[in-house]
Amino acid sequence: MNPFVAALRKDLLLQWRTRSQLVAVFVFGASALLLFSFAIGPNAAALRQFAGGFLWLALLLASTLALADSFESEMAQHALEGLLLLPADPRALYYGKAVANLLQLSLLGAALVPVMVVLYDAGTARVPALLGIIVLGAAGLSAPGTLYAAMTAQLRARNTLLPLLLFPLVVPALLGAVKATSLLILGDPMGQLGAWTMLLVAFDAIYWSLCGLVFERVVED
Amino acid sequence: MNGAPAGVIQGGWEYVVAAYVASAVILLGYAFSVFWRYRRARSRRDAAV
Amino acid sequence: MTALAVETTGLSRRYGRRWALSDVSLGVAAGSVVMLAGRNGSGKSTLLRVLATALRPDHGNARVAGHDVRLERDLVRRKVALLGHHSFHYEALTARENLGVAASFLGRSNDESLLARVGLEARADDPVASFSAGMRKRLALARVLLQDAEVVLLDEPYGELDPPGFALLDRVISELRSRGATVIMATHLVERGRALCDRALMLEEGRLAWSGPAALMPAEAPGGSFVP
Amino acid sequence: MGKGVWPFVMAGLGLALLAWGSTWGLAFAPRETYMGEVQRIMYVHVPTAWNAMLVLTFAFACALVSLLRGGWTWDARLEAAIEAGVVLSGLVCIQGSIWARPTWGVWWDWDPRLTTTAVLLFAFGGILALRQFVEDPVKRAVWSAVAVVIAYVDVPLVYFSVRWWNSLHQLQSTPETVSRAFHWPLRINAFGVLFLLVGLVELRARLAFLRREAESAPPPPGRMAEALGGAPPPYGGLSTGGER
Repeated sequence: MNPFVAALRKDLLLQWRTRSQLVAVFVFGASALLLFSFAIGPNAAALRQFAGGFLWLALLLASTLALADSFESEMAQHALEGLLLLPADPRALYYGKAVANLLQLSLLGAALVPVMVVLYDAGTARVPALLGIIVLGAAGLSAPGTLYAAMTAQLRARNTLLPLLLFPLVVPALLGAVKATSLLILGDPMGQLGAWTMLLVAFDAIYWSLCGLVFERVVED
Repeated sequence: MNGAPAGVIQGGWEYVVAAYVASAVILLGYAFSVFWRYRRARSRRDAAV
Repeated sequence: MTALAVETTGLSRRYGRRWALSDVSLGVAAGSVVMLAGRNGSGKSTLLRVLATALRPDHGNARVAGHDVRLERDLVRRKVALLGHHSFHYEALTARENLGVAASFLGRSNDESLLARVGLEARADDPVASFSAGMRKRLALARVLLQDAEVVLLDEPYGELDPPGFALLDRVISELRSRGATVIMATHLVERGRALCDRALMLEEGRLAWSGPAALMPAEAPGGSFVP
Repeated sequence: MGKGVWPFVMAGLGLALLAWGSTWGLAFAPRETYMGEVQRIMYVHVPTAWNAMLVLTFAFACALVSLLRGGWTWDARLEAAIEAGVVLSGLVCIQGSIWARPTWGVWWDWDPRLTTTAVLLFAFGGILALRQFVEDPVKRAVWSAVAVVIAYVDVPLVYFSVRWWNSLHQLQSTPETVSRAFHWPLRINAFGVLFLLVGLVELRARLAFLRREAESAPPPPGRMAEALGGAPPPYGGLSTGGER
């Protein structure tokens, strides 16, 4: 079997088995959205204006939990090390995990959209475009996030260090995703959606290739 | 006003002083911290040898 | 001809400021079964993990199955199997799935008979999280057998096993021997080691303290209890 | 000594240049027509910003060499460059917000250059924290080098994303220094910060190297070898089951 397919199958199986954790992470994201709405108060226009930003903040916070979880099972009995010793190609292991995390975060993002629509009155007619932006943004979180989670999972201070390293790095992806989402919700009179999508695509292309290249150095002793 | 053209910033010396003091404190503080740590590591190494 | 399956020169490894392994030079003939003795913390696990390429050596080098552990890591890995303190399993997956994951990376079909061999067929579809320590050890053993390696490194394989497990492991080791595999086994069971193994190595504070025929192995290292 | 003192000389020279350039900028340079006195902040702000970017670029170079070639020298330089980069970009942010207050009436204007510096401050501060938590020196070197490469590649993306993002609200141009009279204090201070930086980074790298030396010293002679009176240990180089 192609090692990438083997890795992806393994990670999807793991995520399916731990799906209750994903539900918990979703509840975390949804409650973050609820709490953010209190920061604005019952002002329909303001709520709509900030909906995109809060959606991505909720997803970002939830993603650190999901990313850390995805390496919990690898570290408990040193399963990742066991695979490397077989030997399994570390690049295949990285891309398998990153794609599985991308799917999980996309799912999480898509599930948070209805919560956002209800709480912030922020619907959009362009649902496929919104889902596309969510996938691109989730890809931007999952590529460096998977790498850094592999690093911090080996440390004592993992819960602090993962967001510390990840948050500044994903600023461009976050800006792109927030802007694109807001344009979809509020309308795009100046046709800027394309530029922000391109920024997301560029960020994803750079980090999906770079992180795969260096993953081996991070997981080998 | 003293007849200066609109949009010109008047005064502001307190900000200038603040910026220079902050720069001096941080640069000198960092310089001393590096000197001090280097000296200590050197003397510790010399003591060990 | 006595080819060496494992050969180390000046092998050293540190954890922080402590040397877990210092300047270990040894050779193990291909096809031999070797006992690795020594107290807790004497460096047995570290040595096995370095030989399995799970840890890099800080000084010195080792060749395993003819390949350099630093420079030809993947070639070493194809020929070595490690039964370590960590069982390398995913807690959330079943025994069968765990073996299947390993098989898929090895490019082999999942050998279902292995689970029966280690006595886990009745619990094959239970998640490993529900397994006892002894059952985990059996599953780890099945994984080692799946790898079908030339050099098999066993780190306290008898730990946590029940008497039938002991018998199973004895059988497995003699089968590995008849297959021509090299086995290095770290264990505290001196009598069993003397009976099963050809040679013995003893580590003391990360250094090689004694080596010779397993039957003649002393219970303590020669300088065993010296205190300066 | 000889070879060992140049960083001290360099740092001292840098401080002297900074004193000279700042005195010029504060007391003798003409007042800028529109910015007024506040423009004098530029004489220290711009050189700091240039050098912050320079030292982070140096960190990126060290990270690449450290990853490709290994060796403690480059890891020591990497550690020095990250720390100096964090200090300088922190200073840039402080100066920037002091500048923003009288100029735009707010402590923080989302100027792309300043915001990029702030993002870098957090990114490299995180890497500095990462180094504190990794005990194995080899892992520490590799991981922080990887993190530096990844963070540095982000710089143009952050810059352009903030620029596009900000351009919707307002187009704020940072005033350029025009006349020649403004150039000299700027240049002198730029070299002042540069010299100080070179001296400090070299000292900090030596400090890191001293620590690494303590961490990766060879093992002390074993107790057993001492117990045997320093004679060649009888157990050394033994073969088991094979002839060598």
